[in-house]
Amino acid sequence: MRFDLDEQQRAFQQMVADYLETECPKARALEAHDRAGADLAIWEALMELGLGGIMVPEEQGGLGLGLLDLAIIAEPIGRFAAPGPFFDHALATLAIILAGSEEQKARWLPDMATGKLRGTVALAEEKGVWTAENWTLDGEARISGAKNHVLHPEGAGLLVVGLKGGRLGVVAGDAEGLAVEMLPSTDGGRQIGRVTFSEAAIELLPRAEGARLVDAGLILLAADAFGGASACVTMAVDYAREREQFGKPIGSFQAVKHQLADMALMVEPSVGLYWYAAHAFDTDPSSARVAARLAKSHITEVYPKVARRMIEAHGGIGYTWEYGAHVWLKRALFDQAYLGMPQAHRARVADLLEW
Amino acid sequence: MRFDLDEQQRAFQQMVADYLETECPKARALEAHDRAGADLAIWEALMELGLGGIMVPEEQGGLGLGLLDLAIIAEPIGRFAAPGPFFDHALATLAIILAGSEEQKARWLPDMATGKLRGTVALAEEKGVWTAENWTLDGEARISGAKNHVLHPEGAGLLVVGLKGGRLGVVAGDAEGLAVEMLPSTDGGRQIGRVTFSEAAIELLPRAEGARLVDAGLILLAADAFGGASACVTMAVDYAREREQFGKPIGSFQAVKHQLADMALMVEPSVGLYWYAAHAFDTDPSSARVAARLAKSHITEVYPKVARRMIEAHGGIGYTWEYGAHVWLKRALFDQAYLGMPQAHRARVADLLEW
Amino acid sequence: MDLQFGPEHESFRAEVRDFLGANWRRGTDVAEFRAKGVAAGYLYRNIPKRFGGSEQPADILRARIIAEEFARAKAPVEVKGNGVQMLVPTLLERGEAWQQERFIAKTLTGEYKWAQGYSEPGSGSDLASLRTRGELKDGQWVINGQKVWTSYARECHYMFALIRTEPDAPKHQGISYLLLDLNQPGIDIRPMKQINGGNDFNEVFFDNAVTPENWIVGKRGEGWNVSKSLLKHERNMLGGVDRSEALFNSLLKLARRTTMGGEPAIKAMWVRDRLAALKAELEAQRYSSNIQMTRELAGEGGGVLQMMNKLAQSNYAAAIAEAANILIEDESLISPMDNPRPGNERWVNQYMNSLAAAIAGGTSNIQRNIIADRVLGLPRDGAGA
Amino acid sequence: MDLQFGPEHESFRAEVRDFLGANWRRGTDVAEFRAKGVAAGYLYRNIPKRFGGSEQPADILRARIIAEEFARAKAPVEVKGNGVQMLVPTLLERGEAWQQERFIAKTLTGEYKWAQGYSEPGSGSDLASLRTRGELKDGQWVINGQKVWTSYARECHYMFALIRTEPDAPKHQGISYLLLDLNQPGIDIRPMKQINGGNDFNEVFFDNAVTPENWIVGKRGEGWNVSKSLLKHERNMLGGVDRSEALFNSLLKLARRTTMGGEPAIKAMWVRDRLAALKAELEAQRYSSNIQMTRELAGEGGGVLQMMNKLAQSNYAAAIAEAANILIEDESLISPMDNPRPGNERWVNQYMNSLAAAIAGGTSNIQRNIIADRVLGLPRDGAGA
Repeated sequence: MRFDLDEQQRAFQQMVADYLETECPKARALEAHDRAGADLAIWEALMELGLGGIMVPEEQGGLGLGLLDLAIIAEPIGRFAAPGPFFDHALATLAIILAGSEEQKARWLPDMATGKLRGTVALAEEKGVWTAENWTLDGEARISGAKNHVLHPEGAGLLVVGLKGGRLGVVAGDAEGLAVEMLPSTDGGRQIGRVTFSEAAIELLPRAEGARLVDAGLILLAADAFGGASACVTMAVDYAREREQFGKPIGSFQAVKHQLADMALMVEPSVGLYWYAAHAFDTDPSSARVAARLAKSHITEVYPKVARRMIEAHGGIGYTWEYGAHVWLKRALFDQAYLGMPQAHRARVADLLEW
Repeated sequence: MRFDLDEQQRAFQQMVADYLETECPKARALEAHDRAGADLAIWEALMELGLGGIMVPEEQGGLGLGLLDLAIIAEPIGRFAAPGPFFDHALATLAIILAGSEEQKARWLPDMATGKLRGTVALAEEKGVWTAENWTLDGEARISGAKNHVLHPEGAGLLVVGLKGGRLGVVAGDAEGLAVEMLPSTDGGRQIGRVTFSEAAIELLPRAEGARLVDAGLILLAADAFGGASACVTMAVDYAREREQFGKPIGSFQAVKHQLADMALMVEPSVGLYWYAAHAFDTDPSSARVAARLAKSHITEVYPKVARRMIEAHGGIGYTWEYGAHVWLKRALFDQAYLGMPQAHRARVADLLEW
Repeated sequence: MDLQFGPEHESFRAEVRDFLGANWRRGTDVAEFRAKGVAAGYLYRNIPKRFGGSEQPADILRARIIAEEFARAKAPVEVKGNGVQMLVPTLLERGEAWQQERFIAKTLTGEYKWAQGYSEPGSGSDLASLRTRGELKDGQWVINGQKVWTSYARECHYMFALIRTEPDAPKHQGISYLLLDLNQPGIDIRPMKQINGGNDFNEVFFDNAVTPENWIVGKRGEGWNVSKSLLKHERNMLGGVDRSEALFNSLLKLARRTTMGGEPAIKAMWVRDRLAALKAELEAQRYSSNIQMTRELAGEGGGVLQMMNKLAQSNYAAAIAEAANILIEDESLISPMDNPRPGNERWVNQYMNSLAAAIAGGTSNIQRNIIADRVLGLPRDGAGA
Repeated sequence: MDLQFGPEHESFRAEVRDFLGANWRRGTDVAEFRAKGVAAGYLYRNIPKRFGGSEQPADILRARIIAEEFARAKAPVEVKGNGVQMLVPTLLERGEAWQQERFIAKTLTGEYKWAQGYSEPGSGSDLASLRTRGELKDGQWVINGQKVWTSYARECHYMFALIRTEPDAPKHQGISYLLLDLNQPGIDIRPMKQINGGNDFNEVFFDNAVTPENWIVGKRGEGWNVSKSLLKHERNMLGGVDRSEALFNSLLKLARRTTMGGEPAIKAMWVRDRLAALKAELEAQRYSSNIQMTRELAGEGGGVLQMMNKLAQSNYAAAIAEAANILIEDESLISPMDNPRPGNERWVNQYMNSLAAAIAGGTSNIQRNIIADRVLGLPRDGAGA
């Protein structure tokens, strides 16, 4: 028995972390909040590193690996708060892998693996309605209606749309009858729009894997949140070691030490929650439903708390835009709210466990 | 406008506090946990000080004061965790004052004011059922059924029983058909029994003031809890100033200081909650219903938390029986659970405020 | 306990109402109205007449009645800001006659606006370690260094600042309290954008900025003590329950208005439980504030509770923010910044603002130090972050 | 990631099951069964054969399989207590040959039971300030002073203790690790009653108690270092997730069984929410424990997570206690003490016990110091309470 990443996984994760440390310093993450419009450059570079193909089968030019391999990459992306469509493209790609026909896979996946074709997902409907069981949009060849909170819809080559009964369909990014209204996003690194379909042409994916797609999304958000939350601990600790008051580093004051220790305790032990959920997704899908919700609800609930404390630990400087600490707080709000709040997922856990 | 105790009230409260400081040191409060059976001596002494007659009208030999005057005495009683039937006798007395006929008042109150006649209240039925709206026992001259969590029923001269529709009745302590089963009480200072009535003779009080009686009980428990919680802060602070580790008082370590500051912040600002509720009870009964529940739910929820932290702040010694810190933790559990948990009262507040 | 205002105060209230009815309606000239308010004895009550105040005997109840009635009529009260709230009391207590003459009256009318120059990049909780230096040369102070967190500096004419003028003295004794004109070449003001997109704060850079030798309040090296009284005033300012009450009421409205899972949020048991718990905390703050007022009225001082206000309120704002964040669910994904008419996502802003409350005017840790040292009397350990 | 045991280990599991099937049923003589367990290589695996162990190569997976299978069969494993878990590893590492010969084997069989003599009334978190003194006189140590928190001392034959033998040395260097016989006139053991009514702890008074000169482990003044390895072992002991899991399962049962307002508590949304949140924390603990095991298996050490176990678990026990307290409502009024068959009020006991977890084996504040210093690498400030 081995409950840990293997050498290859660690090396892969480290490679991405090293890359982002250079290419996505705090200033870059902050930039996405300074100007409207998606920062696609980092995503494109990550695609060049081959990260678009992690779960894509080898016959379509991918690595044929599992969600765990993808999630451990989502962690450093969250740690550096890398802006761009990593999450939504990964989910759209996974939708095709899970639910597409062989022909559809062959048609779309090779270009999605390289990033030549960028996808996104359109899932949310009314306030708080995210999950496959509650989708209402429907249609066989054309659909009408709207989806909220679609990530980076502008310029996306295809949109995977969640349909009634947990089915999934694909609408081309340039389809007629598709209209995008961009909204200001709390997390500047993730651009959001409302997408309206008016008799837009849709191509159905044969398998109704919407519920499973949402599970994967929850796990990827949990991984992003774990990376972000642990970055918050690191930032707070680093600042406390540097910043001096009363002639010594504030990190030597016991009250500050204990606050930082409590932050670390909130974050560090939760890594296994997303690992296990991703592993279960790959090997035992039925148990992944609960595990994904435990991971997402726990980690994304911790993340904003830790981000707040991190900013507080910085005092005034943390409250300045230029310092950039807020990037993580806003990403934390995103990770917590996207695909549904912790409360909603815990309610579902209770149902699934037949409490 | 004046939102404070007046000189007379302060002096009265101080007098009781001074008395208890001498007569009810920690060792005495602990004694009640060491041996079964009620410690009536402190209560009797308090009666000799005239505390039985605070709310009793002057024509029946009392002081004719309000619930605020009674509640501010309940505070030091809670602070010193004084064992005995102060709360239950006060409530039984108040029941007669509120709901009794002139004849009944004249018959019972003079002896209740002096403590010659001791009363108690029988309110609880099923788990969590405390409030007047939910009482089910009924009868005009005789009653059958049971009441839980009756305080100090052994030796009580009369029991005020909560009846259907919020009515109240009186059963003599030596009535036929009345059986008492004493149970081990978590709070050794308050002895508890289950009382069963089998066609026991009951004398009804003419006014259905059960709901108002419960309001008063909630306020008195909140006052007791405020006293106890502030005692916990004081005990923790005193210990932290005395106890040395690493060559200095543990109260000079910043982490300990902040923990104590947080405890003080949890407790001190809540005093006005019970003052206001008691004042409203005396002057504007309709607003007292909400205020009593806010006070009881808030303060009795804080009290066990603070008592736990107080024991933790003591380290091992706090966990010993002999040191006696646990007396306050157990009293906190009592104050919190008696007459219903914070959650139940908050739910009622939401209803009353028509949310 | 007597929660009613007495008959004398109730007749005073009627008088205030009459005044407002006669003199205030929307569109009235604010400066003229304020002058009438001073003449009637309602505004600047604790300030001598010769400086433009109404010089009334201290009466907290009247002050509260005035505040209540002016608020009800939506009439303007005293000019807000550091000048009126911090500098003027300091000048009254410590300023020289010519300083009082020159600055107080025009500050009260709002003609002079003042920035506060305390914090520096290296000196937050340890304020006394500040390093901006002032040297006396040819009859004027020459100032070099930097201040941060200076609210509204771009709109201000003057600054009162703590400046290190005695570099060789122990740190608390080397500071002077100087006044200076912000409109001079040696001063550069740069706005600092905040995490919620606002930019009320500024950095102020001093490059051989100057101010006359006698623009000093108190003696050389006494600045720390002079500023201490200000800090006390500032803490008073933060004492009211209005902010907490407004937050609670907004949250209650949100819960009534929004739905969760298709049902009104207010009908969910846990929402009701949370709201009632927050209501209890609000009432505790209100009563504490009333107790403080009563005790100040009785000359006893606000005491223990006063030192807890700031922390209680910033904790409260955070608790409200967290509850709202749960209620708005995915509406928090939409930013209220650059959005002229935000919906529920305005709560994202409150979520950020509630952090500012915990940081501004001394962090929560400083507040805990104060409670531990001054309220609980715990042994001091030299310092704390 | 591979959460299955490999085929080699699965066949080992089958072997253990066969052994248990053949050798254990209720009523089997425990000592005889243990002897067979040692002979089969299942018990005392890391202890040399000459002292009564089975001297197996370290294999955490086998150890876990053995633990799982013995637990499933409800078969006895190693003797519990300070002797086996704390003294024996110390003697193996630091003891002289004659000490190992004399004490280890009989400790393993349970014939010798050991008390731990560390804490003193004045020395809790600052253990090294202990003052119980030992003087060498006529070839034996003469000991005077007092120990507290000595678990099960009344049932023990011997004690290993930290004793100040070099009063003039710096505090950490003046302590020796002595063994002593508890059955002597100079020793007085008094039970300490706990707040939940139990009395597993004792005070031990030394009034010219004696022990031979060579009943010392390590050299004079080395006792602090000798004991350090013990503390490490103790922390390991506290690492498993069994306790948290048992607590969660009991809480879940309680929620299923009890009613609130006439409805099953488990049907209330907030109860479900709380349970699911606690379930997530439990799983986080479980996976952390699995990660630690995997890393120890790989020779990497338990690392960061290991140092957080204790605090995570005591926080968890407190959270469970608080949830249960809400569920049982007024049943908490009834004491479980002296009550042979307590109902829901048994949770009052857990409420108390959860406090003990936060206090015992180093308070939560000590755990926070450890995390801050060793995990986060924050600058040390000399000491901490």
